[in-house]
Amino acid sequence: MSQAPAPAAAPTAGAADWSPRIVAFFCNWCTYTAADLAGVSRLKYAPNVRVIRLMCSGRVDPQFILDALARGADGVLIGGCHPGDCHYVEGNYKMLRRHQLLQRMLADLGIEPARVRLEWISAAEGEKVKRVVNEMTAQLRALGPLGLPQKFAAWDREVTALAREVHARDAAAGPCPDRAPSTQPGETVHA
Amino acid sequence: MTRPQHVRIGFYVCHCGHNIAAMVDCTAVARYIATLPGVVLSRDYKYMCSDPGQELIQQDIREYGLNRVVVASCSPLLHEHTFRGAVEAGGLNPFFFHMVNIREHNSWVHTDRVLATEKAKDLARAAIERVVHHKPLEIKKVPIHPDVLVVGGGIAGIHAAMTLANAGKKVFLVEREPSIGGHMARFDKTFPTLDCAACILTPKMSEVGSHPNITLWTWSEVVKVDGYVGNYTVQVKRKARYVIEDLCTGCQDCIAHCVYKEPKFDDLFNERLGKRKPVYIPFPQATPQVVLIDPEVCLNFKRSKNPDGTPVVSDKCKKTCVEACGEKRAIDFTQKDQVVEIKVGTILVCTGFKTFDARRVPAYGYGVYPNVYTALEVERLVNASGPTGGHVVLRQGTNPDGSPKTPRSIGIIHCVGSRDKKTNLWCSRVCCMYSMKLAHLLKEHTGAEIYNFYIDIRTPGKGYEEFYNKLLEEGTHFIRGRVGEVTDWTMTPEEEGKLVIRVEDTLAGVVRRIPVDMVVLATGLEPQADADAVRRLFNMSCGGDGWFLERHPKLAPVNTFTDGVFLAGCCQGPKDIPDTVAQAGAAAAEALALIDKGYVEQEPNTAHILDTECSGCKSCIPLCPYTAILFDETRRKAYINEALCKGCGTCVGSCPSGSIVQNLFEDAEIFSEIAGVLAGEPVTAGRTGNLTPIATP
Amino acid sequence: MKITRTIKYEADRVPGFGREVMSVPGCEALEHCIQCGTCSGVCPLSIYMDYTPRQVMELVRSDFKNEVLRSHTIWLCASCYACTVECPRQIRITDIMYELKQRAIKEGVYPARFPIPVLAKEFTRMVHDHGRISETRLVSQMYLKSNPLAALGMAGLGWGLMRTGRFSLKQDRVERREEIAKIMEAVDRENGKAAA
Amino acid sequence: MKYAYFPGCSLKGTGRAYEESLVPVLQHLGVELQELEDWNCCGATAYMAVDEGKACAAAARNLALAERTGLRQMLAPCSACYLVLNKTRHYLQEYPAMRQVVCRALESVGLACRADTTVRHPLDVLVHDIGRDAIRQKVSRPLKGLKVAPYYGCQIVRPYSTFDDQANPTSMDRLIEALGATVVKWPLKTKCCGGSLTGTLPEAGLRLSYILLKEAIKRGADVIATVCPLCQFNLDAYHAKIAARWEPVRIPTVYFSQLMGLAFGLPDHQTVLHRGMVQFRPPPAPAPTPA
Repeated sequence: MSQAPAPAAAPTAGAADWSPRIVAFFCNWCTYTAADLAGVSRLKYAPNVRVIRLMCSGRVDPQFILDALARGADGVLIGGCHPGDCHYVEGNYKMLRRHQLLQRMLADLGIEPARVRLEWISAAEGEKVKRVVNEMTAQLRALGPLGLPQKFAAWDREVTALAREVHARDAAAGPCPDRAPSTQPGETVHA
Repeated sequence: MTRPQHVRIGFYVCHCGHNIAAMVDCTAVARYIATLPGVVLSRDYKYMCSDPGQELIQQDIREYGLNRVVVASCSPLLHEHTFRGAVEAGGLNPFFFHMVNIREHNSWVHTDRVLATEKAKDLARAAIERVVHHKPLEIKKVPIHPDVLVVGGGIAGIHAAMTLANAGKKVFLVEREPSIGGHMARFDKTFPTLDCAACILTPKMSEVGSHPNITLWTWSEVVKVDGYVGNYTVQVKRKARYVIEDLCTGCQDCIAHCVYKEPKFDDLFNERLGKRKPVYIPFPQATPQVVLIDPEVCLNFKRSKNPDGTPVVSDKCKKTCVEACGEKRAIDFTQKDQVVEIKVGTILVCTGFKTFDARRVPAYGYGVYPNVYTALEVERLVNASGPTGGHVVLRQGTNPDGSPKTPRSIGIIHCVGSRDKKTNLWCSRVCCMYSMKLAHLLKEHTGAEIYNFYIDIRTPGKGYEEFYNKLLEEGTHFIRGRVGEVTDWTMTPEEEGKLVIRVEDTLAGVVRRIPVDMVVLATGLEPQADADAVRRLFNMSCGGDGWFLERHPKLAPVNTFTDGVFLAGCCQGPKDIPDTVAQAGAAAAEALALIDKGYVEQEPNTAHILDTECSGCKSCIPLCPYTAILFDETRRKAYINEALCKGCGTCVGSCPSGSIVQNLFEDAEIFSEIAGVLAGEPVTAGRTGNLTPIATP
Repeated sequence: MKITRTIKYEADRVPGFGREVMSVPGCEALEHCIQCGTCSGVCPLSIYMDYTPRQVMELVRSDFKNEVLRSHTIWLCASCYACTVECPRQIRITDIMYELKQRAIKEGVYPARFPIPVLAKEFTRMVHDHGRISETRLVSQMYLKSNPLAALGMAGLGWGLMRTGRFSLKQDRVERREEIAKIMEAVDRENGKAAA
Repeated sequence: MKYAYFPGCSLKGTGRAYEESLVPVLQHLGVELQELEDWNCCGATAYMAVDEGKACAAAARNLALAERTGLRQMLAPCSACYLVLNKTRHYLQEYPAMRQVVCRALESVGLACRADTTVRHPLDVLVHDIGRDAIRQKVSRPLKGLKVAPYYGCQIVRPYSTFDDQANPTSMDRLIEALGATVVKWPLKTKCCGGSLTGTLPEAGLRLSYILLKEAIKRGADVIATVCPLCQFNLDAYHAKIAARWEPVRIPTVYFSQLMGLAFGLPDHQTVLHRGMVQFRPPPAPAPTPA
């Protein structure tokens, strides 16, 4: 078992310092408890994950995942009970289905599948929490930052510039009654 | 960030002694949180869960007019309840509280103090963001059905059932074998007191059989469990005995008159060392005293099955048993399995263990050499009601007078299947003691030389070490070494015709070959073969080793992760009879505490549908495993029966119009939590390098 | 009566030796040893050993390097792997024995005139030089180097082999011998790099 | 069926009877063997004792040569070769550092090793690929009444083999039964024969051979069947010494392939029974049954 790839602590700037940020959604009954067990067992793993507790992985709305990525997470980890072990009978299956659909959409967006990971971790599998977190941290480190907020900013600048250009051209061409009013200059698409 | 004017948050970060403070700079976290909008007060404190810690929260609520409280400390699974109580005592609705786990999920699992501190800040900030959206909620009280189901009629189930029944509760005791008694009923004596297992168990068994509050269903299995704490609906399959239980008096005339004059079929109760007839009672003290017929061997059945799985009645036998039964008319060849449904409020799982299959260690020759025995077989051999009437005679060999051979030397091999990565890594806890007990009994019965081969002798119990000492005085040999192999090839004349044990005597530091007449394998304890199916039935968890998982190894040892389902005995892990009985009592007490409270408090995390938003698409309806979502055809809107909702949130996560709201896990709460954990700058070394490292206390 | 001191002082240990051995591929599981003695119990040669395999395991773990590398035990191991498959902690005892043999040879501390390390070395040299082993030639060389007198006792055996057409002093060899030499040099080079 | 074939040094020397009998038997069953071009010694148990890296590299050269043939499976009849080649495969797969050293060393002579050739033992191939029915069909002279003690030795089942049970292998038992002979049950199937210790430390090594011979006779065996050239040598060559030290325990030891050749009715130069120092005299062929 590999040790947590501890993020560099030396105060040097550069890509080597970068460390992924992972938002995790853990179900209360299996994976959250497993993470507690990892703690009680004093297992050591990478400090890159921020866990949000839900009652069931079935509660994970795909919007949570997209929102986390959009706000700067480099990856999202979802932890649920093993198939057949769901505290609520089959919430984990629902999550599995959503995950598969979401993966297709993410692929279209150019987001690597490794960034959104679904894992079945039972309450007894503290070791697995450690392994999965370390693995995912290492994988994301290899993939590099997702940087969606920065990309949004860049896209906004592009769209703004385009809007300005169109506006200027429209102004030069004179009014056109058939056209809807174009985007106002300086308006950002992403609030 | 701005906050609604009325939000006044109090934040507390707990040091938990050094548990948190050694890895997280609690003062820095408190200082940082103090800068966030809406936070009126931010403190760090040594032990938040202590009385003064809780008192502090209450005082602050009153003094500073707090209306939200966040505590960053251990896991909410441990102390959420405590702090909600404190918040309520301070005069607030207990759900204006949120807890941040910076111990199990942070200080205990990380090694870099700077990064752990940053993580604590992120998690705390998320809670601050979230708690703003919290709403006052009410805990629902649901009445508890006072009846109890006890699954498994070994000593654990027997003791638990008796405790509950004596407290006036109605108990259903379900056992899958034809009689209760479990493994204990097959033991000869019990260590270290050497009192006879039957003498102490049978009175309890017959008490169970006659107790007015106990409904005893043997030869029965639980097949389905629905519902939740306080209100379980359970289906029990009562397997066909081909004997009507109420009409059978246990006279056993049918057995005497069976067309088979001699017992011919393997007697499972006696570990196949003896024989029984197709109609039988498993052992003399069986409870209930009701016979049963084995359709696999009874002549009145064909070996084929009907389409419904029941055996085909051939009517080929003379049915002397029916004749013998006479007017009682207890025998019914057409009997079928029956499924009965019962309602209970709590369930005690006492399903026990199985012994390790000694064939899995081929080096010890079980199944190859007839005179290699398992410990359970020896329990039956030394038992006066066993297949040999308590005479220890071997399967192979004869004495000079032609009678079956009595062993003159016996080797007992400890830890068979235990402490071994290839089989089971755990110590089975009882083998050292039962091996010594068998050593004593075998010596008493045969006067043979007895050798115990052990890795370590483990005697952690009252009077156990003293028992070991007694064995040493009796002249039993103790050789510290795990046996390499049991073979029948010989090097010296005295080895001829014997089983040879090859072992390193690790204390003497020499390899020895020891010829013996009989080898006893102290097989370890394992989870039941169907433990996985059983745990699914009751919605429990198993540890990696396959034993049922208790809610907390120290503080909730008989609880499971499913409220209202309790554990006792070896299904939770190997243990001896005193520990089993103690645990059974504890489980019964836990159940009684629930029942006598009269109601269960339900976490108000149920979901409801916003009428104004619901588009009536019905996509939520098939998702609910509890059929809690209904559809109002007249209004074309879905609605949730909150009494049935368990609060998983699956429907919420998939509602396309976002019209379902789960209390405590509202979208706004979770989105703000996501925003909260990500609001900080990504941690880089460049940034953390600017932090003043704080000396670890 | 001649008496010897058997006490071990801390100075007799070579701290770090155990850890070093346990870091070698195949030897990791030694840390889980519970000293049960199964290895000695199944070892067909343990009856001739100065330390039983179990004792060797403990001596390694406790850093008694000198005692272990000088023991006869490591040379008596016939590589039958019985201990390895029976060990309840899945310690690859045979591989640990190999590792200890290698260290003893490297440090030149194996028992003098002991034929086993001589055979191992002659074997290795023959592989290095020729790529293949000619068994009867190898064995003859081993006897000449370790115990010439014992070679005389083997005459009958040699005759038996000759009679059945199985004796040959002809050296069988690989055609591209330089390839073998190059590979071996490259291994040394790579290992040197790794060590540096 | 075609396999790459790694004979190993022993099969060209003291164990030549193994190769001389195995190759015709396999041919008889329609198996084609392609001997590795310019193979080298696998390193056996001795090389591991001197230098693990070099031992692995020596074995890996053969794996690389096998990969070159394009055949995915290689037959290694000698137990030591079988073990060492399998062990090398495991090491190369399990330990990246070792793989790097070995692969670089092989690169220096233009060889590449992916360690993905399956190393198979003839018993495995005979029982699992060819099958007992096909073998039974080829038996023209059933070895009726012959009592054979199957002796597997240590290294084909321990520790890497997966084709048979480690504690109680039965593939050779089944094979012998298919030849019409009777299998002698004994608990010493996988016990060590003494290995190279019979030569280096006769006191210890020969004792193990003695036990095997003695127990085989005691249990009524006519002949011991082996799968390993060293086992065959140890059980065949030291009778005089064993008799001098303990007691005479004369029983012939042959390769299982020699018994197969015999049952298939192959000519003497392909059963090579004369190579045994303790001569094995097979039971007379049964009279041909009238059609």
